Amino acid sequence: MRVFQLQRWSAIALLFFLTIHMIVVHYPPFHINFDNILVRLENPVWKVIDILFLLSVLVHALTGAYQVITDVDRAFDYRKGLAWAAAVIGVVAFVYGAATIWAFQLPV
Amino acid sequence: MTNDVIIHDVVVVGAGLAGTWAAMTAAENGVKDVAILSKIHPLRSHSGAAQGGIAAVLNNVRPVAGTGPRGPLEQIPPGEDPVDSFDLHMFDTIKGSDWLGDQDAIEILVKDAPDVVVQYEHMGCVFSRTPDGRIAQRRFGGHSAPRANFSADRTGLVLLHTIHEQALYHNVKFYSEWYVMDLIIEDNIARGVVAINVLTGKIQMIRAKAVMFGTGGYGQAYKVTSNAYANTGDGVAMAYDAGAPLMDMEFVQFHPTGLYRHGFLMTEACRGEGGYLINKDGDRFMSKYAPEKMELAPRDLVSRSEQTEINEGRGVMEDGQGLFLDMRHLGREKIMERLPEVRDLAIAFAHVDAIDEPVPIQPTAHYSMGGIPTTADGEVLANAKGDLVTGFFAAGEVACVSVHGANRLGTNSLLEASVFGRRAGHAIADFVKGGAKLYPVTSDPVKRNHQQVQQLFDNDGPELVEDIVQELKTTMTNKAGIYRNEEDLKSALDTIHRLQQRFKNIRVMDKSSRFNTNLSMTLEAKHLLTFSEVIVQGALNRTESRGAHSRTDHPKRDDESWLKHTMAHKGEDGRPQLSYKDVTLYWDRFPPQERKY
Amino acid sequence: MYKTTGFISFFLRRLTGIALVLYLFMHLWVIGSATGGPEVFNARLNAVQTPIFKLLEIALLAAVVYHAFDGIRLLIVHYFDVTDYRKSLFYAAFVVAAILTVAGGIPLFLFMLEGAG
Amino acid sequence: MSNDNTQRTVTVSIQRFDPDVDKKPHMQDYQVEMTKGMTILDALHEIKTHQDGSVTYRRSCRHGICGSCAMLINGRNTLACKTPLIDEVGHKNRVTLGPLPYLPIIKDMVVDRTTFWEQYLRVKPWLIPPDDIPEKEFRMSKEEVNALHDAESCIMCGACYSSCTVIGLNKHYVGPHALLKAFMRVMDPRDEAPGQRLADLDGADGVYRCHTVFNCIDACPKGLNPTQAIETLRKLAQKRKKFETTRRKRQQHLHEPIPAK
Ligand SMILES: Cc1cc2nc3c(=O)[nH]c(=O)nc-3n(C[C@H](O)[C@H](O)[C@H](O)COP(=O)(O)OP(=O)(O)OC[C@H]3O[C@@H](n4cnc5c(N)ncnc54)[C@H](O)[C@@H]3O)c2cc1C
Ligand code: HEM
Ligand code: SF4
Ligand code: F3S
Ligand code: FES
Repeated sequence: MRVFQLQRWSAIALLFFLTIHMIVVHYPPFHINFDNILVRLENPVWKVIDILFLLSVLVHALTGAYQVITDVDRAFDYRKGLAWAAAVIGVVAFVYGAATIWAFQLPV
Repeated sequence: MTNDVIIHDVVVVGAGLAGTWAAMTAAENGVKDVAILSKIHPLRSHSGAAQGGIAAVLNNVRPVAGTGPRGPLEQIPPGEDPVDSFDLHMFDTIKGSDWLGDQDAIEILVKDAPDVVVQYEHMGCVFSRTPDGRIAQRRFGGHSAPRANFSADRTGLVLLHTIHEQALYHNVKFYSEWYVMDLIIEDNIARGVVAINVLTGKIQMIRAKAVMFGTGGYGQAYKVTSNAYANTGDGVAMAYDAGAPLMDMEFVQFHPTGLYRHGFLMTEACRGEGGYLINKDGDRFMSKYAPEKMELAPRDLVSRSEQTEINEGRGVMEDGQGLFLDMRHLGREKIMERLPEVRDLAIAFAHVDAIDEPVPIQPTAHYSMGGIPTTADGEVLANAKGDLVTGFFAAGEVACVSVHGANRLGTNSLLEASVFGRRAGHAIADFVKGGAKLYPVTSDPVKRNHQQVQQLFDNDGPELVEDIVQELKTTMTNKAGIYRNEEDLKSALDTIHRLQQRFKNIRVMDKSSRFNTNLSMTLEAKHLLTFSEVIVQGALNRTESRGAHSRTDHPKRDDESWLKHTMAHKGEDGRPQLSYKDVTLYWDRFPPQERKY
Repeated sequence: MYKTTGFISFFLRRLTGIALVLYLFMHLWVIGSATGGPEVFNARLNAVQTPIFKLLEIALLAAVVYHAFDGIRLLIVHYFDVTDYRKSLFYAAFVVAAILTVAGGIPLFLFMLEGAG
Repeated sequence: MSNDNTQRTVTVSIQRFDPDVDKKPHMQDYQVEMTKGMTILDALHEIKTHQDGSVTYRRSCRHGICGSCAMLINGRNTLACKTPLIDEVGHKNRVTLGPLPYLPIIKDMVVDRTTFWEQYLRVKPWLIPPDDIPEKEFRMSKEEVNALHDAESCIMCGACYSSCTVIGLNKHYVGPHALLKAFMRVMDPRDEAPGQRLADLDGADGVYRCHTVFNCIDACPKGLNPTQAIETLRKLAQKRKKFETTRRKRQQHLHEPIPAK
């Protein structure tokens, strides 16, 4: 398993998810507020899609950042540490993001 | 000055095919400590510029039956009769050499050839192929069967890279960009060399049990040349200065197809693949000079024919000094597959695409038949009697075994560098393992060379090195070129003597120690002046025409008096002293004949 | 510095990539407020719905589409052997990105005016 | 085609630097009488031999085959000996020369290529042949030979290496020249260990450090395509095992004639 592969595959996944995301969330006249989003996220399929989107964007972003940093000669020698740091950040951000998506629920 | 001394078992000067083969073979055969010094990075060696091919009797292809000697080629189906043989290759080489080649050495060259080529292949060299996957072969001038094994038109490059990789694999130590400036021979025993580490400018002595030279040719003595800037004959000059003899130096090959005005080679493969030579009137003029072989006659003959056409006013281009090499009829596909580099060269330098237009060419100084005389095992001869210089070896273009005699056939020199480089490697391994000693150096060569450099720096005279070199080159081209005569040669000798005097008043512009190429160019100029004198002296004495040496005042070959090698020693007065050595002939098999193509 | 179309595309891709990462984390933080309930979320979201942010959003769009199409170009090169078309592909990616930025930017811009008015 | 007949004086602006004397590089102008067919290398030779012997550069073959004279000409890496002066001077009558970028300067246009050669060595450029060596040549098809065409024409001039943005950032990266060589060995049906080679290149400083900047293609004076080689290696690296098996199968027929089509 290679950072490179992760980045390419996540890029392909992003192509799909990001297009959807841009259209349904950011494209006017959609107005972003809690209720509007809730309408969509009530559907568990959308929840799954958003979680996968979150996952791929995090993988892509963090591998990307990792590549940018390890491209520098001096950082290259610390790449193990950097990879772990990226993984930790990724997990935290994923949990945080997943909690966010989870939060869009009708009050019980 | 101990910190100035480096010690190895074997030190090889020159990282072309010859030097690298020797080093690699010695290392492969149990000599642990082999070092190569090269004034340019090994992969920049001039062997890499060779285009056409390397000769060997493999019998992979033959002319299609019934199409005549210049017809298309096809692979020989398994089980069918071979068309080529060792005897044929030998005969072609001997005839090419105008019977001046030593036939025992030629026999070795020819018989080792298939093995060397196959070894290249096993080491990873990428050859062009026949449809059934064997090494493809093409025709070459003076060869009566297709036996040039090739890799498109970059054969030398591929061979050089292959052998360099092998030397790396065998842990040969490379000193890249070390300029060797002196050879240490004391009491007829080679003890090492003195070199400048170009990067730092430091002068150091490298001592070794065996010293080998594979320093290449000396084409830079001529104005229009196919040779690299690096081919300044350092090796021959250093050996000569150190007391070793030089052999057959007057034989300098002019290649018929140098790119007009630039001299870069349009490989003979252009004609081997079927290209024509045409003059101003559009005639294939070779029909006059070599009705049978036409464009594929040997180089000396074709170059002379061209020069005659030019002299008689049938040349092309504005100064009438060129002729055309026409490859249009070969078609795009063949040119792209087999001659891509040549096409690129013509486009880059002459703005001519060989697919659509004929390429302007002219004869160009190309190969040095002469050099340091050696045995077939690369051991350097000390004199015409056949005594050896202990611990001194040479192979490749710097050496004269002699397999090329008065004229080399195309593709025989990559072969020579490989075969005799390899043999020298074996001989060196035996020599070192047979208990060779590391002889002490009694004089102080580092100091001596240091002083020489300091003197050049301090000199600060009015003369520029380049002016001297340019005058030398012009003189050599005009007076010791394709056609020679007594008057011209005498005047050339005068000029060289005058230039040697002027050299004493030169100025080296760059006096720094770091990467001083100005200094190395100056030392090279000195070498040019040294061996050019030997070329001219040898040519002046040889009152006959043989192979590449063509005297208008002595137009016939004269076996009676001149079937012998010229040997030149540096005399007491610093002038070349000539003596002569017999040619080894197999009288029963290849007696001298008239040379007609 | 060695400047070619290859370098320019690389540089822009990097720049947009890093910008997008920064945006991503900001974005996560903003919408992360949803865990605090609708009020917090809407409040924080309103803070980033001012015209300035809307303009930035157009820049974001530009960055995303450029990055995406340049990325697609690399994916194409990776999966199909088309290095010969590297320059045309770069111009194509750039032009498509520009068109999409304008096409997406105009509604966004109008939307912004609307929201402001 | 440019008009070759214009003889005129042109300015050759050269970046000078001798670390023993200078603190940092500076530009120095020379006037050269341009003659017909003059190349950049000819102009440098004229300057070095007649005007200023301390101007330093590497050269040998004069016709683009030895790889010595790669340098930065008007902001592009190429071979000085293959570049006509007239094509570069433009209407400003001026050309700017400097050393290959991203490499330590030894003097003027001469750069320190240590890392370049180390990386070349790292890919084990030699063939690793099978144990079973035939008496004659191994059989290779024309197609197999053609696949190696690019890699085999490489003259190791370093124009690609020193144009690569990634090399500018990170000297751990093995570089396009070495990867092209590695490609040549991996693709060679005679090579015994393509799997191991691919594994060796499968790391962060190997094929994946390339960011497809394409500078290497644009710079290569021989018109070669290292990027394509790198992309191929990347793909093969992912299916090493399968590739290794295919190679084993192919090697069983290395002694036999290529079947006619
Ligand atoms: C353009 C061209 C095309 C050719 N094509 C063919 C062909 O198709 N077929 C064929 O058979 N032959 C061909 N030849 C001839 C053939 O290439 C040469 O004869 C052969 O390569 C010589 O090899 P070498 O090893 O002796 O020397 P080279 O390859 O010239 O190597 C000389 C080495 O010595 C080193 N050296 C020299 N002086 C010093 C010094 N002072 N200190 C340290 N190192 C030094 C150099 O750095 C270099 O490494 C061609 C020649 C030319 C010029
Ligand atoms: C459809 C959407 C996207 C595609 C197709 C895509 C594609 C790519 C590709 C192929 C690379 C690899 C470049 C290389 O190998 O050098 C890359 C790098 C990168 N991407 Fe994306 N990407 C997309 C969206 C994003 C998003 C949304 C972000 C940010 C959150 C992002 C951040 C990065 C970063 C930081 C890099 C590393 C920079 C670099 O190596 O040049 N990408 N992208
Ligand atoms: S790939 Fe091209 S640019 Fe790179 S070293 Fe080889 S010849 Fe030079
Ligand atoms: S320039 Fe460098 S990044 Fe890759 S495509 Fe060429 S090696
Ligand atoms: S001098 Fe050999 S490549 Fe330019």
